[in-house]
Amino acid sequence: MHITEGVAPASVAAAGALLTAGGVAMGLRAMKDEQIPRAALMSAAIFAASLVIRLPLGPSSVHPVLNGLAGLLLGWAAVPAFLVALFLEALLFQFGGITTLGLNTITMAAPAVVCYAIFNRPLRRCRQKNTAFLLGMAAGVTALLLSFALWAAVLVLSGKSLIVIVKLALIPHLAITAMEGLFTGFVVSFLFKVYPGVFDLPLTREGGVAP
Amino acid sequence: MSCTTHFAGHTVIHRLDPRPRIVATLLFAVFIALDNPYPVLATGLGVGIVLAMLARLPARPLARRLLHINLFMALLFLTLPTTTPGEPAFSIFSLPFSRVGLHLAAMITLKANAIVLAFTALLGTVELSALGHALQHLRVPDRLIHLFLFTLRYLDVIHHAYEDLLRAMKARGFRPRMDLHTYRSYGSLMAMLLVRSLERAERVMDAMKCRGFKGRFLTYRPFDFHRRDAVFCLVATIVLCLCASLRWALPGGPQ
Amino acid sequence: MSDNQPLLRLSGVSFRHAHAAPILNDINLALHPGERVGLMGAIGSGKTTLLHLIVGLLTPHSGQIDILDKPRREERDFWEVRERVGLLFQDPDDQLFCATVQEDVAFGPLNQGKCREEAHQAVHKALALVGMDGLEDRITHHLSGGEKRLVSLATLLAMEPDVLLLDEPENGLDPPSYERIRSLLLSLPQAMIIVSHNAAFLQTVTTRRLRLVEGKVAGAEP
Amino acid sequence: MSDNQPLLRLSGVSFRHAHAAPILNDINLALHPGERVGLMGAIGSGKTTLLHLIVGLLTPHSGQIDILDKPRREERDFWEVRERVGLLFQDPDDQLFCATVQEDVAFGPLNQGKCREEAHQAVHKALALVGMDGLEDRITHHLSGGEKRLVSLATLLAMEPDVLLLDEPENGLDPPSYERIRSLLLSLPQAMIIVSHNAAFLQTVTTRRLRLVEGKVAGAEP
Repeated sequence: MHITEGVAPASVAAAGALLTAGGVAMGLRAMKDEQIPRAALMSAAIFAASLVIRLPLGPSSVHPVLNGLAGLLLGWAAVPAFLVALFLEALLFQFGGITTLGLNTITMAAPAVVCYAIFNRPLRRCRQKNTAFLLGMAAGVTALLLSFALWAAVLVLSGKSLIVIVKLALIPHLAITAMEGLFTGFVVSFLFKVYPGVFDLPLTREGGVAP
Repeated sequence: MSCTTHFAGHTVIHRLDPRPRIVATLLFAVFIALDNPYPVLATGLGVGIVLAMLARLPARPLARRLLHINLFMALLFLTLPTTTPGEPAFSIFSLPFSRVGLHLAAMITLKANAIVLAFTALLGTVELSALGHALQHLRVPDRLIHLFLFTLRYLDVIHHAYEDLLRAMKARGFRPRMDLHTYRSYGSLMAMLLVRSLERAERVMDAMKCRGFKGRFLTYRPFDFHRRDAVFCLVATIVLCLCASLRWALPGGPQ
Repeated sequence: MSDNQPLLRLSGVSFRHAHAAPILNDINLALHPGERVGLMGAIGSGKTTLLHLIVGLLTPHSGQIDILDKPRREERDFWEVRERVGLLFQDPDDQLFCATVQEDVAFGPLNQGKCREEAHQAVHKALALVGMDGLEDRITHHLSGGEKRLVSLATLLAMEPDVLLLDEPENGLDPPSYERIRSLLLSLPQAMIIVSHNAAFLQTVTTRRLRLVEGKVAGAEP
Repeated sequence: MSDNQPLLRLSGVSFRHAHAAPILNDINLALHPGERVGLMGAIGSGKTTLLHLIVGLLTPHSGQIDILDKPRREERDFWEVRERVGLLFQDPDDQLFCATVQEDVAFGPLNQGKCREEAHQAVHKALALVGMDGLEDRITHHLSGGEKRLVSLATLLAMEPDVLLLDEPENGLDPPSYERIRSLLLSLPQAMIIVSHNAAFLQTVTTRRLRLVEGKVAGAEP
């Protein structure tokens, strides 16, 4: 679901870069120096998982995207975290690209921040394991649907005829979204049981309370 | 095994200061991504190929990267000409392929390959932490750099932890299937590694405190700017200027 | 050696990592029912590698591995092996990855295709065997070092294996946990290969002892 | 005990995690210049906790900690302590958090307020001490286990501490690296507390040995 090098015209790519710069500034402001190791280790775990884990889906398998989870755990810091992860992906595997780095960051990180805004607070208030699972699932599904919408918007803005690519990707993407929801649900309900304080961490950033 | 290795080597490109390489790559990529007539794109592709040869990029990994990009491009060549309305260039099985669609697909393909080649040759050859520090010298915010360096430092550590746990799961008879048990197990694996990452983050923070960290990150790596770097800057400027003048001089370019 | 069929036999097995010196060089080894074989050797001598070869997590460079009367070569051959040969990892944190003890011990039986009810019974039985019954709902991650070791062992026993491969099962345990593991191992009917640095421990627990030196099995010790 | 002032002294120190049984209970301990004290005990007996209390990463529940002739209570008190007491962590991957050896070893000196030139010299000197000079530009995560341990030690030595606290410095090393660490520790002038499971190692390296049992220092061993 990356936007490949060369697809986006300069104006669209520039808009993406500007939006990303704003989001990154927000993310960096919400983070203190001593929170950097924690943000980096969490995003490294998420990034590594998205490379290593292959969820079986029909005859094939797919990697989880995990931007809903990243939003729940990192809040605004998800934006710089995704910028770093996507830059590394472009360098190491040529997924995405350098001119589309801003667009790809927005596509992944904006839904993460939205998930944080919607689901983090209910998750911290929730007392039931099954509710935690459902909230996690909702976050996973919401993030992937939003990402798809943004990705489609970028392609259509880049050239009206690219809508055919969007149409081709729609059905597989819905299947991936369902799986991502289940997977995120399981991860969140595990964390809820074992380490419930983990969902408070993005908040300590903004409040400036010591970790 | 490491998942964070760059294209190491000892070529002329590898020896250049990473800072001008970053600037040149960015300018080149942005320029190529603009609307350009074919001769400019062809020149750009040529520049990319020359850089890849100078950097002696290993054939197999480079081919894999280009294949990855060009599979998508092949999809564009199949879909765009058949769905974009316009004067047909030719038709296969009475399915018309429009000239406009072909033009669009060809433009994107040329742009992508030119940028990927230059990007891989100039930046894919920099050791990744050096790249981070070079970006720091280029005024990228310190916190973003430290986030990058920490992520890089622990990516392999976490990757190994994943592999160890996956191996232990396999040893207990785990075979991935499309069922809830599989998803739940992978979910546990992911969550367990998040918990362990958080605990490691605390220990890393402790280690930093023990070495006098008081809230401000101080790291530093110097770079040397040699005469060969000045030559590189000069050549890069000339190439970019030539491409730019070609773009504005040719019919079809912006007036 | 007894004349009954060995549970597992390694014949001329060698292993090396890519572009490195061989770690194991022409290993011959057989494990018979009822045997508890101790395996010693310096760090890096290939003890863990040997255990991983037996369950097919690594593939030998040459030689043959026969387990339960069949040669085992490919990944598929080892699917059956892994259900009947349990491997205890050195670090319980590598073995335990579920939220609760219950889920972790049930993981193996569920992989074996057991239904929830059967798995539940297997969990109960295995935890009772290691003396940890009643702790089903504890968070695995919060257990002490000794408890984690016992739960790891329970995750294997729940699969009702014929053979146990134990990688330093006594390492770092406090005296009560050490004693508990020791008497537990003596009471289990499975054939075992036990890797350890602790000669005194192996002396009391195993029926014979071997030492890995420079990639070879260097003769039995008393 | 000698009559000169101890470098550090713990008097009646107790520690427990919230809502848990005490890990350390009324600990009394002093370290004098030139001493190398070995500290043994099972997993979870509080050895690491003790080291973390000394550098102020944990705060004791009761009791007093005097280091370098001053009582130390608050975070700020420990800033000076951490510049003069170096703690080697169990896992070098926790300690080495920078990309290259050079940056990692320079991190401490830079925090001590040294300029780049001075820090550079400190790095050079520390790496030479552990026999790793010339490896300044190596990528940290490409180092072997033994090299990581040596570089970790160099990160401490670069700060020129008076005391070293070493948490299992020999654990998991292959025989050559083990020997290297052993002779290095014998050659260093600093007073040390060395935590280990390895009695033989402590026997050859330390001047006296203590054992933590049930939260108490259970008398010196020979």
